[in-house]
Amino acid sequence: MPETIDKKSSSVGKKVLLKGNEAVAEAAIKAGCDAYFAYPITPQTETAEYFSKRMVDLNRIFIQAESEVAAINMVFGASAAGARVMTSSSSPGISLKQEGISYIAGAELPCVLINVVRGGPGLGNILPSQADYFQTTRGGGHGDYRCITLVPNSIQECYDMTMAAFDLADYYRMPVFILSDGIIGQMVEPFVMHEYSPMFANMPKKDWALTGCKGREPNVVRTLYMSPADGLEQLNRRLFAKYEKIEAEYRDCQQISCDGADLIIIAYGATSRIAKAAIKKLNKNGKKVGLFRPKTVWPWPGPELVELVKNNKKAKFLVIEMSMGQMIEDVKLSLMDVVKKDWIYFYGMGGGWCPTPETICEKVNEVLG
Amino acid sequence: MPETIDKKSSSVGKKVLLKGNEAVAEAAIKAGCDAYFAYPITPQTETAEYFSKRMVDLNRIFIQAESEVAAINMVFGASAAGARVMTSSSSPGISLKQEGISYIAGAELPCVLINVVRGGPGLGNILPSQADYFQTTRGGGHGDYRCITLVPNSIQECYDMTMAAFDLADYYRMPVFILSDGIIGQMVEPFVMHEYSPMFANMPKKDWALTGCKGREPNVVRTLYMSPADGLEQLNRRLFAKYEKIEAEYRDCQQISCDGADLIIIAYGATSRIAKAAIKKLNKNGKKVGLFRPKTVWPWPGPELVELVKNNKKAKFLVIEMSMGQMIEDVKLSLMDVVKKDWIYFYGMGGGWCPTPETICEKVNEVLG
Amino acid sequence: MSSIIKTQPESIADKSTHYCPGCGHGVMLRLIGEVVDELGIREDMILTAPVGCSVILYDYMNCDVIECAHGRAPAVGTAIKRVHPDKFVLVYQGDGDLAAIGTAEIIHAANRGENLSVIFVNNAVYGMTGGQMAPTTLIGQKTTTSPYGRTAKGMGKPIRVCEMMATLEETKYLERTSIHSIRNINKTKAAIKKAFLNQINGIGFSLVEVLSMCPVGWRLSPQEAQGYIESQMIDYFPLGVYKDLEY
Amino acid sequence: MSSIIKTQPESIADKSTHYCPGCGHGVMLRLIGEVVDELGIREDMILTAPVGCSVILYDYMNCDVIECAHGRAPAVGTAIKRVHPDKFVLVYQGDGDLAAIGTAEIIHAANRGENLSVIFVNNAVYGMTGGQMAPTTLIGQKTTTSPYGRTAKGMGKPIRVCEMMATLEETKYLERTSIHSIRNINKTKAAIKKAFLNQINGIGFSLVEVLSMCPVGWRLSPQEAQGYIESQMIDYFPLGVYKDLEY
Amino acid sequence: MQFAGISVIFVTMSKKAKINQFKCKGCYYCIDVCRSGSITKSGQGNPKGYDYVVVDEAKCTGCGNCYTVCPDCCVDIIETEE
Amino acid sequence: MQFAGISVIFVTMSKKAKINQFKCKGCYYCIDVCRSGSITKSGQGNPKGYDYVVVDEAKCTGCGNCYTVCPDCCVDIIETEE
Amino acid sequence: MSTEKNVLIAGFGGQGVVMAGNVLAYAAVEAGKNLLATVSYGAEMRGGTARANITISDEEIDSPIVEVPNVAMIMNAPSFAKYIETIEPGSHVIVNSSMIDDELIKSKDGDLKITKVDATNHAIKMGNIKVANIIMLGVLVKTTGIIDRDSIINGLQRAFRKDKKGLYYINVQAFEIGYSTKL
Amino acid sequence: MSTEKNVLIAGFGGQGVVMAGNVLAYAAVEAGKNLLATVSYGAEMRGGTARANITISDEEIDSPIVEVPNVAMIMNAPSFAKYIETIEPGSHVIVNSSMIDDELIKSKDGDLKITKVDATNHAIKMGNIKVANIIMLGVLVKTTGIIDRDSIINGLQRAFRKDKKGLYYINVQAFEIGYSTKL
Ligand SMILES: Cc1ncc(C[n+]2csc(CCOP(=O)(O)OP(=O)(O)O)c2C)c(N)n1
Ligand SMILES: Cc1ncc(C[n+]2csc(CCOP(=O)(O)OP(=O)(O)O)c2C)c(N)n1
Ligand code: SF4
Ligand code: SF4
Ligand code: SF4
Ligand code: SF4
Ligand code: SF4
Ligand code: SF4
Ligand SMILES: [Mg+2]
Ligand SMILES: [Mg+2]
Repeated sequence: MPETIDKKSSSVGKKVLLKGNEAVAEAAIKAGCDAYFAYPITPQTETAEYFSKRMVDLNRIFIQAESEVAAINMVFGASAAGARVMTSSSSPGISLKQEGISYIAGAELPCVLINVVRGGPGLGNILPSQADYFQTTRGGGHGDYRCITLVPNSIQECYDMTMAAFDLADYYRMPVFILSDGIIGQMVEPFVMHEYSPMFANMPKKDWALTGCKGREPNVVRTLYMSPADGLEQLNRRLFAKYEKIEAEYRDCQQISCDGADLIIIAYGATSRIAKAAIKKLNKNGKKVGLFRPKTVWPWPGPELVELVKNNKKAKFLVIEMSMGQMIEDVKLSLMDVVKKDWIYFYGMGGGWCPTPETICEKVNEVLG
Repeated sequence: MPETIDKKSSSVGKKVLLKGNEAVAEAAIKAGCDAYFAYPITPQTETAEYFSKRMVDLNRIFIQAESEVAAINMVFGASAAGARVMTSSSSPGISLKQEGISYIAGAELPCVLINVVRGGPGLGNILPSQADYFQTTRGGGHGDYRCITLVPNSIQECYDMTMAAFDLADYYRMPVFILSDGIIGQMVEPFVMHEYSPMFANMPKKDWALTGCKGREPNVVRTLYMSPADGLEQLNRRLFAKYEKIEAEYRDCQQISCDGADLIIIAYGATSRIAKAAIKKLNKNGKKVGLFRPKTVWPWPGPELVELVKNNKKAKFLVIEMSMGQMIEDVKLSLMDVVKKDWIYFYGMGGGWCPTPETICEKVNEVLG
Repeated sequence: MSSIIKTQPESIADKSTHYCPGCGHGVMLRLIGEVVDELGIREDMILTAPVGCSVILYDYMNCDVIECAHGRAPAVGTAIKRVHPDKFVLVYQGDGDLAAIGTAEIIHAANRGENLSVIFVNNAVYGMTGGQMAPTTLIGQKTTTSPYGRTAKGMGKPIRVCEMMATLEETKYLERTSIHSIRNINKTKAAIKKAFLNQINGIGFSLVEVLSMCPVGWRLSPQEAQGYIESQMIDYFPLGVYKDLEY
Repeated sequence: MSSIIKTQPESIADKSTHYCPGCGHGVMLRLIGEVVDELGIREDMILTAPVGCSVILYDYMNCDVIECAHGRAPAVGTAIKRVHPDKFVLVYQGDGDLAAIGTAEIIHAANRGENLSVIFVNNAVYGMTGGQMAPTTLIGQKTTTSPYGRTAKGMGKPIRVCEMMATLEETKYLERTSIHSIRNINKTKAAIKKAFLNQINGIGFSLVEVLSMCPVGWRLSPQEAQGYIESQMIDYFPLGVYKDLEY
Repeated sequence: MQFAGISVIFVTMSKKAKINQFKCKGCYYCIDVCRSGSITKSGQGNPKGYDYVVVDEAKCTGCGNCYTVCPDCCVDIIETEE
Repeated sequence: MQFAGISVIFVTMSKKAKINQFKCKGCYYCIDVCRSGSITKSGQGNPKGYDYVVVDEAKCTGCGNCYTVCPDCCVDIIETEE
Repeated sequence: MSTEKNVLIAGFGGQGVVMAGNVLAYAAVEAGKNLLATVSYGAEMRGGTARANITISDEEIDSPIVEVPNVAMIMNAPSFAKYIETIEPGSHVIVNSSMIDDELIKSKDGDLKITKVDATNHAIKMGNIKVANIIMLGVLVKTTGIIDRDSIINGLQRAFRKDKKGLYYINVQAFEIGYSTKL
Repeated sequence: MSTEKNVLIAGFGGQGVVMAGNVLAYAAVEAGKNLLATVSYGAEMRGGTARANITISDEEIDSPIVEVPNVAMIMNAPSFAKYIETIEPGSHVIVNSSMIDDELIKSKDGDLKITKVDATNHAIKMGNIKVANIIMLGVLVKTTGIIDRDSIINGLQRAFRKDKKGLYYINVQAFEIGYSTKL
């Protein structure tokens, strides 16, 4: 359902209609994405299709790669060359990219990755899911590394977060994920398509980029450090110092009517929307139910959650995921010593399957007794 | 350093010398491994080399695949055809196998996988590491699934656990990992090479295997379930029912002088050996330090840890990993409500780098004050 | 007294497929069914299905089927054939599956000389995902990811799989056919049979590349799609035998 | 008055490499250095290093270098060249890297006609990991994973990369050379130069396959290794130009 | 009829196409290949919504072309003793 | 010396190979390609433990063959005014 | 909840299901309403069927899941068979009677307010079979009052831009025919 | 701790470093001792150097990490330069004086008990340059008493099996030469 986006950006500031998969593409383009590489896969393909036209129009780089493995390694190359670069895929394709992501993280290169999560494991189905949470937040690839992970729950956020993702990637020199799903990617909502403006006043210069070494020492982009002591260990320490910094600086979440709530639902992405609909119903029926919605899942907004408990000691928690239970580990880890385990309930489901406001209401009523 | 293993198994019962990477191969062969597929990578290559000779001698299947991706998909095919099958690799190669592992888990096929973990992220180095813990225990691939993960800390265990891995894989119809590392894979120790005997009295028949449908309905091996309600959701529920069963049935750990200890080190694999050396020193110096060593990391021996705390309420915990901190999440998750967070200390390190008994002693003294 | 002399092959399930009207996969399904029936191998056969529009072949073929990851059917088929050298293993692939993501797997299965029969359905487009450019998409062809038409510059010319695979020593039989007309359908059937017999007789790796209609992906009517093969595809993808080494 | 008329090329770091005695990568390093010096492109150049014994090329070449994942240098090089069409991008690969794990990436970079120069060091073995069988290992050759010698049955015959790539329309220059003797080293240098000039002149995808000694992987002395190329490898891998389309 | 001691019965066999209207997806390949012009659109939608084809048995020569092109196995060729 | 008004100086230039004994890895490719037989093993280990080669300058013709084959950039060819 | 309309549009791929959804969606934006739409994707499209769900509301739309549409526009028989049972009882349903058997419609019209439109035939008469969707949309808008006429015109303008001016005019005409039910 | 011997063997790839390690390891098994060995692998081997560490003990060997060997056998100059500083002061070190400059040795022998063995030359004299390793091993065993003579013979038997009988005999001879230091 791509609304024609004018080349001269006359749509800027107006409410436009795009699919989530298209909004991320348009945001990327506005944020100065120089190159996009991907391989088709449902329910992500609209992103590639959108880019295939717009990038040609703008004389930027679009390659439909021969595979997801090739695509992520093109991302690696383009990023090393100093370009703003993005790729997108869905679950099985993201699995194939894990080696490449580990390389990009290890080489401290910026890039934006979108996973429009679908049902798994295996081929699964093409319906929405949230079962790639572990893969995204814990590193599905080998080695110690993290990716900043933003989770939109509206088309406006698809657009805004993608722009932010490019800036975060460049600022912290690391891969940034947009964790989308078959609902968010495929739905259409009006949103305001504002112009890009950098989120950091001083974006670091890419003086590490490969541009030919004229007038300077050669730049080397690598992840091999034969000697741990003076190489790999240092790299990992540097990475984790950076990660700690980000955990302090860039957690984000939304809280809705959590004050005085008897039960707080914790949910992200599409699920948080469904939960919100349920909460409205429940509130109407006099039930005090709130929503805690992480907008970043790495870094995880644990301190905010702990703070919330300080102000509301009576609340139970209900974690809702389109998975068999993954984010709930982050919830528990952050609430350790603060809330008892059995105060944290879970409502989840297997691959490619989503809750409805009704089933959530039922679950809430069950928990509240 | 492969000791010639006689074709007629005359070495059985005798103390033999093999590298960890060779012991797993010999155990697999004795356990009736019909087919092995892999791609060379240091520090795992000896396994492939060992198989390349022995499988030819025994007229079984050995293919050096064109890549790790091909290797894991050969595993998928051979397992579906009813064979006992194994592959091995090291970190970057395991990352490339994630899509395939997700398929195998989703199709409920048995297989044995060995990851001889090396330093990461990226190319990292070829020295030992434990930074693929998350990838192995949380599923580096997409979707909700688990792999049984056995962690040997001696060559005897390399041998024994590999045999067990084949039985567990067939019994539960799922992938089983041996989580090794550059130390365990490369070291040589005498061990007793006993004959294979199945660990379950009644191994389930592989009536689901693809053998041609003569005399029966066609068998289909798949992971695609277009409709979640009557397919994928059921698959995931079935998987998780199985996982719960395994968590109850097949946790394993070793505890050394934990009774009355002031501090209990939690470590697995190579690190647990180094820790043990440190503990002996510390004990000699009158420090009460014990070791809790998981032999399975999924299922995680949480209940045993909780039980331990019941008997020893004063102990602090020191988690040691050759990583920036991964297993520690399992420790915390299982000790939630039982031990305070700040009672759990961590000593870890970046890629391809290991602690020594001395540095562990220092760390322990620091914690004990 | 009346008898049915031509009908749906027995090895094919009696159900309506999900294929679009005029889809070449439907024709291929029947041809394979006929050959399987004629050779009587249904019960000795294991089919590896690709990811692509033919992904649910297990719903249509009355035989053991494994649904492979995208592009990996040749690796899966290799392993199955090694485990069961006495069974018949059929590898079915689309052009995205075989010539893009699965390039390495098909080349190496062929190069190892695996005793497999590969049916390669070349419809010049990614059907299942909605009509994106494939490695075999023609120059000038518009797809959802080549909205201005494929250009040689930047996207390259279509890959000719038979010609490329003919350079591999261990390939034994390579033929390109089409199914856009009666004559070509019949030739395709003969080629399929030969590829099957090659495996049965232990001759080795055989691959039949079939130019096939994807009316929906091409945004053409079924008739136009047949015409597109005749007038456009065959020019670039000449039909014929590229290798035939029976010994 | 005395002057140095031949010495280590300027674009090469003045240090001892980690290569084993007699390793062909050493010769290749110098040849590339000479050509880079002669063309004066060191400061305009970006080198993609493979995973293989040449993985630490960044330690030896005085230019911008990226160390790629195993087999993926052509994908990495593609992206870099697209981002910097005015820079010189050199893709350096081994035979395991290019012809095994990276099969798809090299074929598709070539097929897209990326304006790249690829140096393909074919030493018929996986050097870095200790001498395992490569896709180019000769029939009968013993390696650590073909302990009884490679057999065509089950392992296939060695892949001839130039011949295979010649079937791709957008490849512009393909030549196979060797570095086992003075004459062949000189020819190799000329081929490298031509591949470089092709990129500089915008002609397109060029690949030079170089038969190269791996004495350690082959378990031979350096001299025996040279002889092995002369007496064994060239038979199967004929030297010469496989394509040359300058326009 | 007796001929050289063998009894021979002359039977006229006629082959006709029969189309499964429920499976037909209306691609009309069969119409194009029917040299006798026996196949036409029915003008009716089947339960799947396709305007299926019908055979004029009188014209049909039983050549089987429609069977060969049909992607949906809609055609049976039936031989009947006339 | 004057020749057609141009002053010409005859200089005998001689080219010689010089080998960096620290970089030499003892592959001995150079020995094989030296037609004048100027290169021999030194019989000594360099700090890396290799029995490096030495050039007999008297015999060396400066042809550069050793430079061309050496995988370790051990050879300089130096031109000297005699 | 009260103001929320969940519109289902279904039919063959070529029938302009997605375009009709687009027009309705643009119109909703133009009318200042909230909206959330999804269309069928992926394997759901094999065989050529298409579906669009457009939820329109004055209030914030939270849940992207529509299980029970309360307005529907169904353009062919297969879609009718597939979706009719999922529609909330009492809802308005506009059906393309050119493509859907009267018998079939009758067998299902129990609790639904069904309006039959001979849309495809009318579109053919108008000289462009492709405008059947907008004719039906006209009827839908008139019948349900889901959105004002002007907004739809604006929506049409947005859907058919400069390069598609010709299409714009004929579609406005088609809409007016449906809207005025001059059928 | 007291009984634990950490033996380092180092040299060129072709010098039989790994084989010497094997023999020592087998001998330790035959002697009923505990043992843990690692050899160099991967990129460490480029350039052709090799290393083996064999820890032998009467007690259980826990840590697989050897940072400070307390016995060493060094077969060439590069290895000498690389490893000599890592050896525990006071340890026995057997060096191959055929391949290592006397000057070099002298410059480092401060705290170490260095035994020079003209091993390669002796091996050449014996007609097989490859037995230099076992000659040195003989010296090592004699000097350190790390293991009994018979166990070494058994170890040699295990390392050189039936198919390598000829090698077995010459290696036993080489060991005896070293052991009796008839050099
Ligand atoms: C790893 C992975 N990448 C991408 C996809 C998405 N996908 C499914 S089918 C397909 C292409 C199908 O094209 P082709 O092989 O030509 O088959 P066709 O549908 O045309 O018959 C793709 C890209 C996937 N399922 N898995
Ligand atoms: C994904 C992955 N698989 C395997 C390896 C291990 N590996 C490193 S180099 C190499 C092969 C090198 O052979 P080749 O490309 O021929 O280069 P050579 O060393 O012979 O020059 C392999 C398999 C790796 N680093 N990454
Ligand atoms: S999209 Fe193309 S290949 Fe797929 S079913 Fe439809 S016509 Fe066939
Ligand atoms: S192993 Fe072979 S390729 Fe590698 S450095 Fe040594 S000789 Fe060269
Ligand atoms: S059998 Fe032949 S004549 Fe009869 S309908 Fe079919 S194509 Fe026409
Ligand atoms: S070919 Fe088959 S599906 Fe197509 S119109 Fe004829 S009968 Fe129907
Ligand atoms: S070729 Fe070079 S490395 Fe080899 S022996 Fe001669 S100087 Fe030494
Ligand atoms: S320059 Fe020529 S003559 Fe002189 S040493 Fe080298 S090869 Fe021999
Ligand atoms: Mg296709
Ligand atoms: Mg090689």
